[in-house]
Amino acid sequence: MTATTTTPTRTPPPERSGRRGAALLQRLVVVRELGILAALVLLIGITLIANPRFLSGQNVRDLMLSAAILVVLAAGQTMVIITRNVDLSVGSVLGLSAYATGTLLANMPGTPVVVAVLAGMAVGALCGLLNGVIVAVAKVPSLVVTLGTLYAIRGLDSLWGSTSGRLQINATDLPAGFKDFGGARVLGIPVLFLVAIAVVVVVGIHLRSYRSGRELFGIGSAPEAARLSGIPVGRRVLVAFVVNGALAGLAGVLYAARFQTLDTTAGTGLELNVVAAAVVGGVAIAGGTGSAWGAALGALLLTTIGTSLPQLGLDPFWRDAAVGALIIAAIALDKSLTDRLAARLRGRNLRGR
Amino acid sequence: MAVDTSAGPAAPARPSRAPRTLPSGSVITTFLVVFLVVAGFAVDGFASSRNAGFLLLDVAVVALIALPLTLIVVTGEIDLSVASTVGLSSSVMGWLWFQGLPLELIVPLVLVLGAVLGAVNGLLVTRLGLPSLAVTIGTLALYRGLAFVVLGDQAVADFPRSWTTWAISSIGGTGIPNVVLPLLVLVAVTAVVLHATPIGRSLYAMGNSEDAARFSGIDVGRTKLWLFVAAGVVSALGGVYWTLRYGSARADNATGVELQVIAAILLGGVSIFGGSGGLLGVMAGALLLASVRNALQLVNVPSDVLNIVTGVLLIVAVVAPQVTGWARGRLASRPPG
Amino acid sequence: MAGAPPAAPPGPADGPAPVLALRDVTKSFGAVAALRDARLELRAGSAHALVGENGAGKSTLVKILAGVHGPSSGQVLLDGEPVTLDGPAAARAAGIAVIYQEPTLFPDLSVAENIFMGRQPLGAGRRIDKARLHADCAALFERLGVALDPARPARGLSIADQQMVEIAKAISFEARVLVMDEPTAALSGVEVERLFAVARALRDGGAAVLFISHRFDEVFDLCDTITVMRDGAWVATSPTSELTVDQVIRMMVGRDVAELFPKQDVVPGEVVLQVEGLGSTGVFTDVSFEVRAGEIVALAGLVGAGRSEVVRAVFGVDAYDAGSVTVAGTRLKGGSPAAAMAAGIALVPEDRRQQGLVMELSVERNATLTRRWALSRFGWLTGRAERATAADWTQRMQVKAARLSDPVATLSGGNQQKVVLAKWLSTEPRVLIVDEPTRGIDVGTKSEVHRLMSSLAAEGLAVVMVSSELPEVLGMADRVLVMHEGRLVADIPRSRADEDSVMLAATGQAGAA
Amino acid sequence: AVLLSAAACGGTTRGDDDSAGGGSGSTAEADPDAEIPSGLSVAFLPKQLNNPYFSVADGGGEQAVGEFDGEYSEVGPSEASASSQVSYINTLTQQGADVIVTSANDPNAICSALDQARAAGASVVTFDSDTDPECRDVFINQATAEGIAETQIDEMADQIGGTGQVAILSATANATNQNTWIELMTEYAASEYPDMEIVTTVYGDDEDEKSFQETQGLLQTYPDLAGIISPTTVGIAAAARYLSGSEYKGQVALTGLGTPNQMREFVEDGTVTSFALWNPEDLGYLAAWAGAALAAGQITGEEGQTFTAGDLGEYTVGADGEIVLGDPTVFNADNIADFDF
Ligand SMILES: Nc1ncnc2c1ncn2[C@@H]1O[C@H](COP(=O)(O)OP(=O)(O)OP(=O)(O)O)[C@@H](O)[C@H]1O
Ligand SMILES: Nc1ncnc2c1ncn2[C@@H]1O[C@H](COP(=O)(O)OP(=O)(O)OP(=O)(O)O)[C@@H](O)[C@H]1O
Ligand SMILES: [Mg+2]
Ligand SMILES: [Mg+2]
Repeated sequence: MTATTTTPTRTPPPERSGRRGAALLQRLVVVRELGILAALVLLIGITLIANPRFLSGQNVRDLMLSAAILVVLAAGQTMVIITRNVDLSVGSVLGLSAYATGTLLANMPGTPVVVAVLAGMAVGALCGLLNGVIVAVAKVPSLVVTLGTLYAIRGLDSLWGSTSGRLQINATDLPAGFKDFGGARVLGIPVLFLVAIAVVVVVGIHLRSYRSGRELFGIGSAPEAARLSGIPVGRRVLVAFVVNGALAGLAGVLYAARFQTLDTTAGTGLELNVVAAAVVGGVAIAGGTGSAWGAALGALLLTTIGTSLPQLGLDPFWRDAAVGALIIAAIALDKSLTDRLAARLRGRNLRGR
Repeated sequence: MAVDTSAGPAAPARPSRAPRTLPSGSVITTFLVVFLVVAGFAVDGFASSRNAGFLLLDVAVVALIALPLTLIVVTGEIDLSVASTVGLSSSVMGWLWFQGLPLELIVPLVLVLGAVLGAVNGLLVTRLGLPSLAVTIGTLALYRGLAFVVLGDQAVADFPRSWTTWAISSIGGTGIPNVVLPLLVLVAVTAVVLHATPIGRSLYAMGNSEDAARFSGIDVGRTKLWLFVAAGVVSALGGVYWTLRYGSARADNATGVELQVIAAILLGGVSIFGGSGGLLGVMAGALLLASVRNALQLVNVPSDVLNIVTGVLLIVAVVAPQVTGWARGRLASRPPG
Repeated sequence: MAGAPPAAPPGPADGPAPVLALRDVTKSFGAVAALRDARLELRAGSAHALVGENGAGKSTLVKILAGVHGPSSGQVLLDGEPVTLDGPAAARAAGIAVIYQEPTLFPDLSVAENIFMGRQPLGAGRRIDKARLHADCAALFERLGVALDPARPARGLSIADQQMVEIAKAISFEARVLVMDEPTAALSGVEVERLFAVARALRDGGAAVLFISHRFDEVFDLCDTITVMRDGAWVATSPTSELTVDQVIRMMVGRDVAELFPKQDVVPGEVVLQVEGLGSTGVFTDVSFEVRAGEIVALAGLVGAGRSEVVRAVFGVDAYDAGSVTVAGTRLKGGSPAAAMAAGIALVPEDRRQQGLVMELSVERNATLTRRWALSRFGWLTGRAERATAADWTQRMQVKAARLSDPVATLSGGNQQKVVLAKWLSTEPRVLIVDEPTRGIDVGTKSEVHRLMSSLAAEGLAVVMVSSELPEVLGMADRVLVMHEGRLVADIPRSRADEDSVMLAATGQAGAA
Repeated sequence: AVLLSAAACGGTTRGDDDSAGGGSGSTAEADPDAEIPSGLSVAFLPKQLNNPYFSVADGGGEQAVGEFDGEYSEVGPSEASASSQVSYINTLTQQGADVIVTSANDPNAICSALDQARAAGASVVTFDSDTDPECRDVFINQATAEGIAETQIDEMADQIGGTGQVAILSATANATNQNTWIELMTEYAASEYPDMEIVTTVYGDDEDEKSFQETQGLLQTYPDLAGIISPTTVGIAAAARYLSGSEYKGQVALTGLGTPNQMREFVEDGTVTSFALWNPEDLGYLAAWAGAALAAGQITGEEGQTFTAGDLGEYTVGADGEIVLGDPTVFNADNIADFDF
């Protein structure tokens, strides 16, 4: 029984060009996001032809404002989805945080904006902690848990509203400083949008270049392998939920700042939009791949569809249908790209031998 | 084959007859029964036949759609577009009725439409290999959008009394709605398919490991495709029933019902990752959700609290087995004596 | 010394205190006692082998060393001090690197990240330095002779490549203790040789090596000490020099094992399986062969030659784009395993965890999955019919399982493999295709599998066997087909098949066809 | 096609006599002098709970119920859907409520449930949004549809000088009363102000964000837009907020139906000149009294019957069981300070 160790005649095959593989991988990442970007540019182009005023200053600002909230939510959701989880409760968390912030500001008009923002984020983080603890400690599927908290947090929100006797918080109830924050611009760009961009950059860099970020990918890619390689799976997932909750809380504050009128239904039904934005942006629902930039682009694309379809003269009734068709087109495109890459990897593998 | 087992170290495995594990869903079913009994005594008006009728009417569509969706979830997929299919079927039904077609023709046409809608989902999932959660988030928006395209802001409401009354009236004077009988038949058929046929076995296999199922000769793609088609047809049937029950065909009918159906399925102990769970639990889950709401409404609990209760119930349903399993594990691993 | 090994505990006869030791470790999963008072001592600068039958508890022991499981009782000693390894991270911090029996990679991450997860080199602002990450990985691969691109994702790697990545990862820790649970099961000679070279270098550098394998040649080649386990309990520990293969086997199994390759001579009958011009772009081209009733045909070749892909295409799990498969004169519909099964083909796939078994389902459901239609009456399938069939077949295959209703995942690797065999043999096929049928199977069972294959062939079954184990190929096959880079390059009859002829063809150096 | 026509001959088609129709109609005699029994249970079932508008209206109802010494309750779904309303109506039926006061999310979908409630002895009053007249006893109309439509068009014409493009920002596409008003507005504008062009109707779904975005879309699509009419409180507030923060403030006129509390800021900052609404508190108040009158037998819902609605005085049942609250109030900078709801 020595045959397996005979004839070590084969010399190690020539090193396969590392450049090419790296380039390929790089290209895939770029292409994924480029595809969405291209769709976005195409949509804007067509809309511009139909309505040249589409890119007027006011309209672009409005677009940014509308997108800001979804972008923040999508960035947070990306972290969670990458770990092979999902957080369906973000719409409810946004509602609760917006209402809490609004109540705080209405009762204490002297509260500085920063404190209001932190308070909103704290409310969100608390909700995220609840989700995260249940998911990570009890080891139960996040879809179920967050479906539960979707109902429960919304119920809490409206219960608060109906017992506090303040069903709606109007612009008049909010202090001027906060309202200014909602309308403020830097170099013509709405501050709310800048906040969203900052969030995306921070989350994006963390996911790409930090050990703890990479570990999130590991967890989503193969949970068992993550456990065996000593990654603190529970803690990482918990933190992802807390951060996502805090970002949903931040989105609640942005919501309050932007609309300045809120009741306890704020953000209802938003969860599917957020998941859709992430998925359109190339974040795989099965975990392990995706980027915050992609998700942000997805959010931007969905928002742009919302505002551009009416300008293309499309009957408003068509809007939902178009959004749905676009989501499907986006994931189909993404799939065909990844398939092509996988096929190429396979072919190379054979040749390399 | 002649194998010398006398000296073999391998103790031949015992057949598993002795300690049978409880059938899945028995916990939730027990819970349901306890709840019904308690509520029957504690809640005024809960245990009347009229209330039972209301309750069953409320749960009918959710239970109906839960049937095919349970099979889909067992295979590890999901269909979020079911409620939108209900809406689109309802719209199309209204539109066709408005065009003067007879209901006897409309109903089969709508069912065919449901099959087509389901097939679209199924083909996208099985042929293109797209994740069903993402696909059906897309068709959730698409089908609902098409429902509005068909009927816009109109409502078609002049359906014949004979049909609409059938949908809400009960068998004889029993208080049990007419719709319960066909529903029970469908439940029985689905239960047999899932639990006592080779098809059911293959559903569990592919839910746990698609690869292993394919390597065992199971045509995973085709099976899933047919399940999505079935979900489409049944949802369309739900659309027809919904339209008749409320006597109103509208594009926004059954908005959000998908979450109720999924809540029932998850409450019933079906794993969202596929491969485990049973129909008994799902039906119990659907009934439990509806009766808790009903009982709490009867004692004037506000709807905010109802939502909280629903959410907590869902979480408890998944966490509880985890906790008891953990506790049992602690007991078992304690050194004997 | 039939089953009565020296009972003396491995004393501290010579050398320093063991780096890592297990003392009277017991581990039970529910009612199953996987380890009973197991003990082990690993010393610096020594390569230690752990052998035992399937289900003897080797992997469980490894997982205790790795901190994955905590012992139910007993102690783990590090440098003579008791320690609690409460997680893989703790074991790693203690200087223990582990290669698990089944590769555990992150398919979406690059190979380099897989290796350095959690230890990626950092640059400015504690950000990961990608360039250095890839350079470090490339250097490591160079050392092991692995030809993989550090930047490619792990998804799509063959089992062998995955195993190599796992090895690279374990090596990269520069650990004091290197534990390898059947690292060579999927590897062929070249890779094994390289692995051993590295392992020896580490050992000579003062590391303690624990090596688990069912291939005794490897054990005797690499290790200086052997520990034998049986039924979760320690049996013996001896220097390799004092043992022979037969002694080891007797201690493992508790009896003598019959001839390893009991090939019966048969006269081949009709052509049952005919494969003509089969091709799949980028994978394999123009593969033609035929198999007669009673014949055992081996498909040999280096890892990655495309053997598995050919048999998968024949069975219809993978689609092909040229050629045809004919069974007993009837052409098969491509891409349909159901059609292949109907025609009488059975395929025991190479990856039992992904392809062979539904890990969460019970042993009985798995064993009868292929027979679900046959066992049902008018489409009605009862658990009782399944239980009876499963009990029958698992008994025939000597599957060691506590209960047939337990998930198959709780079985040891070898016992899982037996369930896969049971699942397919119970379909009573005309053509049996087995892909690495004895991977990870212990000697006793292996000879049973071989005897079974050979007697089934004698009864008229046509067998196609893909195997990377050359002795198995030479011992079992009536004919050896050799593949090289996706092509069939040689067809060698039993009489002319030997190590040289097969290896020459497999490395692409023989023009003979 | 053969199949189609064949089936059409024998099947149940639209226009068959079977179609909905032929309701019960009350036969009982009304006794205008009947006493309102004490302890009447009166349940308010709005379109949606926690909706500020319905909160105010139900508050009026609560006050009325207190005045005639009944038991008030408010129940309802947290999302505005007809099917959840049905479930609440069923619960009320089971509880044996004496009076159900509701605003329908769908004119037909809750009909059969209301029928069952009436069969079980409840009196049914609809307010704000009516059902099919057969399914309820009386409907409290906040104002005649004509009155509402004409007031809004007149206000708009006043502000834009009777010429220019005008868009409508409505609630959901299915909202019954909005659709009726829009139809009447279009007719009225065409006949009275031929230079005023109603260019489109968009739907904000009574969601603040959606309404906000729709406003923004309108201004992009119609650069020459002179004014926006939003016959829904959510819509007008969102539109006003958008306008006040944009370059269109003061350029594009906005009117419609809004609550003084929400609109006060925009009237004061000049974004909005005037808008209209009835007093929702009065609406609920009247509805409760009408319910009590029904339960007491003072009225049965026949045209011409009269009853007294507490402080609001005497009301007469009109055709189809409709009771009109009165003309809407127009709010502007001069009078807005007098209202708080
Ligand atoms: N998670 C688990 N739950 C229950 N039983 C288990 C579990 N893991 C292992 N076992 C049982 O423990 C015993 C030892 O298994 P182990 O995997 O250690 O064997 P092994 O010696 O590695 O065998 P092989 O050579 O086949 O890999 C087996 O009987 C197995 O069924
Ligand atoms: N799913 C896959 N994705 C990408 N590449 C694959 C996949 N499966 C196999 N390959 C590659 O195709 C080549 C042929 O693989 P195959 O498994 O057929 O070889 P083999 O001769 O059976 O060797 P092995 O001993 O590894 O099974 C291998 O190099 C492998 O890496
Ligand atoms: Mg093992
Ligand atoms: Mg192979």
